[in-house]
Amino acid sequence: MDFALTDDQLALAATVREVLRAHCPPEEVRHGRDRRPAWARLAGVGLFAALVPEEHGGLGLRLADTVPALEETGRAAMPGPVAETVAAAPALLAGEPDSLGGLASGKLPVSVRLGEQVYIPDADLAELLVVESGGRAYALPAGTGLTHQPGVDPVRRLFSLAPSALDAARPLPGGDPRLALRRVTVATAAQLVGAARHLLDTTVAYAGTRRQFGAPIGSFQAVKHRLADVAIAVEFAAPLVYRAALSVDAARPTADRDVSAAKAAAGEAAEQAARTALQVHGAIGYTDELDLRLWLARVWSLAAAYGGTAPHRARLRESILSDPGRWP
Amino acid sequence: MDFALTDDQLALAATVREVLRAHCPPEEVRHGRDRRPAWARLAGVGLFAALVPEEHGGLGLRLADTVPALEETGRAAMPGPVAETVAAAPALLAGEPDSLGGLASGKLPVSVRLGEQVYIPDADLAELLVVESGGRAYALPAGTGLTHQPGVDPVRRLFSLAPSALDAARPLPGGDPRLALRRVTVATAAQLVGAARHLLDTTVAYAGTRRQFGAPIGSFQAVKHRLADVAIAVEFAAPLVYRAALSVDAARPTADRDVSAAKAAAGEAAEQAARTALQVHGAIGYTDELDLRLWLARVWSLAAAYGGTAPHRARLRESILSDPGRWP
Amino acid sequence: MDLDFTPAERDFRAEARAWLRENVPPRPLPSMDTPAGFEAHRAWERRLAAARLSAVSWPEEYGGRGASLVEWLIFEEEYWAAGAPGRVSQNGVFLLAPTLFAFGTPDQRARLLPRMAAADDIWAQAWSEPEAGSDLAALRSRAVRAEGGWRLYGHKTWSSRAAYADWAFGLFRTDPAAPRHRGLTYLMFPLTGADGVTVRPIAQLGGGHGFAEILLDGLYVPDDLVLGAPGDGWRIAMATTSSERGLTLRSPGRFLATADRLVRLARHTGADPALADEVARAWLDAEAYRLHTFATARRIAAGEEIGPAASMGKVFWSELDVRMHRLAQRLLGERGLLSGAAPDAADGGRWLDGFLFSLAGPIYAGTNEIQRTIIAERVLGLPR
Amino acid sequence: MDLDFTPAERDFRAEARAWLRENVPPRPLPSMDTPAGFEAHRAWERRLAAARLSAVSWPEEYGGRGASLVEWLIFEEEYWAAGAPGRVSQNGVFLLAPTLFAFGTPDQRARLLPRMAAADDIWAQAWSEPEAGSDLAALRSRAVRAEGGWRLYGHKTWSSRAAYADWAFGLFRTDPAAPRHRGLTYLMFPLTGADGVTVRPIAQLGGGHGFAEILLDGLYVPDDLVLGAPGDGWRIAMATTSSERGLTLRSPGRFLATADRLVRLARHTGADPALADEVARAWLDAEAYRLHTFATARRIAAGEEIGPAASMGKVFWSELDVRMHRLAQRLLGERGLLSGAAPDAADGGRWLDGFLFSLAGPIYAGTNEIQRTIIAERVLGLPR
Repeated sequence: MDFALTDDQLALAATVREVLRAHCPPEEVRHGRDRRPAWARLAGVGLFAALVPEEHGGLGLRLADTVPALEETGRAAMPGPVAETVAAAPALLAGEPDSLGGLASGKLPVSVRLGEQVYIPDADLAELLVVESGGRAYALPAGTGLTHQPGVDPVRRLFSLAPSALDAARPLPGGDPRLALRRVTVATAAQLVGAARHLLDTTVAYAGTRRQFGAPIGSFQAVKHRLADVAIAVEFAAPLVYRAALSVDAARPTADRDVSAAKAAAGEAAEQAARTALQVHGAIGYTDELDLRLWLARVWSLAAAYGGTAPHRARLRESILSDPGRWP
Repeated sequence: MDFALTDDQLALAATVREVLRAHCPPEEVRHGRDRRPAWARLAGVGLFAALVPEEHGGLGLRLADTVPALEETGRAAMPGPVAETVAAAPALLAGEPDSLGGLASGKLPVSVRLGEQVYIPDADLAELLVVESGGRAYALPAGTGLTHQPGVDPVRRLFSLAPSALDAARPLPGGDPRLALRRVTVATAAQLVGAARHLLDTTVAYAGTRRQFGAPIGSFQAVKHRLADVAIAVEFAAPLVYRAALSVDAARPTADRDVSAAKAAAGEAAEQAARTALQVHGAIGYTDELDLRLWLARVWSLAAAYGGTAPHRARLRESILSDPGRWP
Repeated sequence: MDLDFTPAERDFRAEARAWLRENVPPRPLPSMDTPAGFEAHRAWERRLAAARLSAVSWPEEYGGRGASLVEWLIFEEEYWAAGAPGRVSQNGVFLLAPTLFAFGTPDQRARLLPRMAAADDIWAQAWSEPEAGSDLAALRSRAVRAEGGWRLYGHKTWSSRAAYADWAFGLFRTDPAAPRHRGLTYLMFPLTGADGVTVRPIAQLGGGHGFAEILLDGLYVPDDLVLGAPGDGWRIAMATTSSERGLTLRSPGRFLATADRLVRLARHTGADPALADEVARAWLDAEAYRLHTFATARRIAAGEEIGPAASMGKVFWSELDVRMHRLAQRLLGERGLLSGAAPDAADGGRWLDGFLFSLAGPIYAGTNEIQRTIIAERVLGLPR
Repeated sequence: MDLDFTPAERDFRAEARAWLRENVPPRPLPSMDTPAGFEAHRAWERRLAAARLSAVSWPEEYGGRGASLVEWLIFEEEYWAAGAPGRVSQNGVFLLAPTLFAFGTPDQRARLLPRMAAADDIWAQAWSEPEAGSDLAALRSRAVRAEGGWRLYGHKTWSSRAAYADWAFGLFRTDPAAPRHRGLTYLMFPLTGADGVTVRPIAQLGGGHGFAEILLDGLYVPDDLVLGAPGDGWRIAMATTSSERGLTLRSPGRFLATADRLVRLARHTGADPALADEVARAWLDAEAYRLHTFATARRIAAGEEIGPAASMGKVFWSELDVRMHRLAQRLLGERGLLSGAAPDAADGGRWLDGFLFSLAGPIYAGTNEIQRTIIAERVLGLPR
């Protein structure tokens, strides 16, 4: 048993991180002249090709291989339907060789509506929408029947879809919406872990310099202990996310449970990081003066996506109390 | 609306506190040569007569009038079936003039088994047991059919009762087991508040003198904030207990809900006080060297009595979600 | 001791309830942190004032109706239960006014309070500075002596309501040689129509401008806008901030109303039992806060000082408010994150606005970390 | 990277499971904090040792079987899942032994380790003193130079297992002039059969004597019982306490077994959904701790130092353990507070014993307050 990241996984993540640091800095997320910053460059390093089979121009990797890289996209609060395109789309478009090629090249950003999901995120930044209906996947050209539903996150926008839009939808016979939902949920959990890490780092840095009562606020025990608790929450959420990816890849019987565990734990850790970040920053954390609010909004947005903490916890409760089988 | 304690209530409490300070110090609770210390003296100041009607030699007070005094019995971790004798017995023995006289004089310590209660507390220190069966009250002489069930609290002992013991029981036609259960539950909640106050005071005192790393541990922010949280929890549990007493006295429609709120809130505040007390004291809190463990055990014991936090919370949930009527 | 309100109190409740039922706008007003919303809220305050309901606890001569503390709590319960708008006049009515009653001159009260009650003047607070958030003693803004008054210099920030308000109040250093807590003076000053003052709204999470920066560059303020004696500002401000933490700012009514809305939401959405448990707990906590506040009101009426114990209330209500709004988010899922502008918004976006607003509760008026330290040192007596 | 264990690891698990199934006593042993229970636990350790299972990760020459860290974790999972007795040898095997491997002489290892593995010597730790709980640098006990060794003087307390153990280890001040952290020497000493040492058991909550005081009044200890160099004790002890916080003491197996028992209890008692939610969460936290530990084991095997990050594990497992036992109390109601001596006791009183034991977790091996400060300063880099 060997539960640790491989050099390849870490190398992909490091590359993604470098690209994002250079091409998706907070100013870019915030002002967004290019509303999909760094997209093409990440295609260049293979992020969008990761889960596409090799015969269709992809890398043929597993979801678990992309978890550290997805964390980085969360750390950068990268705009656009990243989790959807990297994790969900290859399973939905499995029967569409042309689309798979587009995916792998980064030219086909995809967003989705799967399972009990109501709103489509980043539909404005996608070229193709895939919608589940009655257990099957359907493709829709982007832009038809969408209504923007403005909310807390100004970057990751949500859209509702008119029921009539489905009339023009094209069935995707090779698509597997169930696998896609599992994968995109894990990918979102990984982004939450990344966003939480960013919030922790930023808040630690701020607490080290901001002075009140004659000392940096980070020297006060109350601030220290609260940040330590965030570090602990993130530290013990991350392995659940990684484990969920392995379970989904291996189609283990516990996969759904493990996905719910990952999403709930990552969402809670990230919400704790957000709450603490705002409390430590004080009033300035609310304002346009800092970028903090972009990450706060992203955390709230992702924590509610693909099932918020409450429904995942309810599922976990049922699953564990009826059959607490350990893995492996 | 005038939601504050009267001078009479405070005077009774102050008298009870003085008696307990003089005649029921921790050494007495601990070593217990007299296993019911201060009992006769508290009878002298009218504690056991409080809820007995005036025509039977009592004071004819309401439960709410005794709440501050009952808090004091909790603060002192006073041994014996105090809540049972003060609060439950007058309602159970309402049809027994002789017994009421005995109650008022303090010569008839009573313990009870009501509602879903399984064990009889302090049966060894009672002269009479009253047991509910099929909604009716029955009297039993103390000592028959009892089995000691040793547990965490060495002073407040629990006993099970052999079913056959009920054969010799005498019905109490004028008894009201439902009112008795409401009252004894509120009385227990009041004792929990008192025990929590004692734990807070003791721990504050210890933290002010115990030194580590060159300073009193009470000067560290982590210790300060934790104790502040205990103070807050107790401060906001106490009014719920008082309100429950008023509701029971007035037989308000919300009485059951208010009783559950009082018991759950007082139990949680006291458990938080206990946990914090032990953490701040460190290993010494565990040991015979201090009296702390008597209060810890009492808090755990009372928090589980007459319905622990979980069943009361479940009742509250149902009651509030089905009809959140405010009072008054 | 009684469970019931007096007949007079019941009558007052009935009157308030009836008036609010008739007058509360059927749809929420636009946010008071926008220019149009600010004026809509001012118009609402004027309507309240016309019914002598804008400052019920003030003496009649200043526009109030001399209500008792308990009556004021009753009014607040009815006000929030009716879904009435947030109080744009809050900084003036609940923060400055108690200080004017305690430290102002008869002339100041006569000039300032009626206009405040009538919403002719809306006040902003100007406590914080960039280098002095919770640490008020680190203030740097100065008031320099001038003919018959003072000239103000410096930079205030996080001034709530300042983006659109008429007046502000705050502390200024008048004796640079005095130690941190000394040499501060409590001054009131205009935000509009004068030279030497610039207001810059601060854009915030969720949109709107609930805060502003105030840049002062020689604004002239006559002596009759000094509150109390020059150099005595710290003591006076502490009295204000303790009323801010205490009873006046955060009456239970608002939290009771939120708790009731939360229970309705939970019933409506068919809450998961684990969430329902937390909802019930929050509802009861609002109830506990209410009972505690009534007891406190009684003690204040009997002449007791509440003092640092008020910090317990601040921590309790502010964390309860966050908890209730977080529960609403959990009950609502993604819909709970939609703003009022979204067609699908839950309750017109109020749950989201309330969530964002609640997060400020543990920060302002002395962070909850500071409150816990106050409780530990000044209520419990732990060593500094 | 793989979800599966290697065939060798699976074989080892199967062997351990089979042996435990055959050998674990069907009823719980009496408490190791009583004289009879202590000897019953020693007898159990001897049985483990005979199967070379008392210290699986040690080299074979000392009584182990050279198991990898992952195999050790597997053994621990099986051990606790089988309901096997608590390890009375824990202070020696998991605290002293790693220090002996790192700092001991070959002679010390050869003399001490095999007897430790065989449970011929059972060790107590002697870290704390009345004035030095978490603050080890405040130690006052002294070791005074004598012919070929040292004489020990002072008062140790909270020595776990010392009531009945054979040996103890701790720090003694050998250079009174040196500053707090310097001048301390790591010494091992006998608790029985020698002059100048008195052991006084400490009665504790729940009965039994898990701790003792050790009074030292001139006990002679030869030089070959000094671990490392004289004066180097602080550094050596820190290495031990970091292993105490880290992987060696708190393998996930114990928490996994508790979590599984808790889930069975919740199913059996038909848990309220709000409690069931917390039970599921605790079960998953135990799982998270397990996964995290496997990842850590892998990093240690690859030669990485874990360092202060171990403090995160300490806080996590100790609070999880309290939480799980508290949940069990809530599920059981009054029955959960009955001791093993009560006819109605739940699970022979194990839930109560475990609850009381769990409350010590956030205290010993450096309180969780200290751990959080370590995390903040040494992992996150916040200012001291």
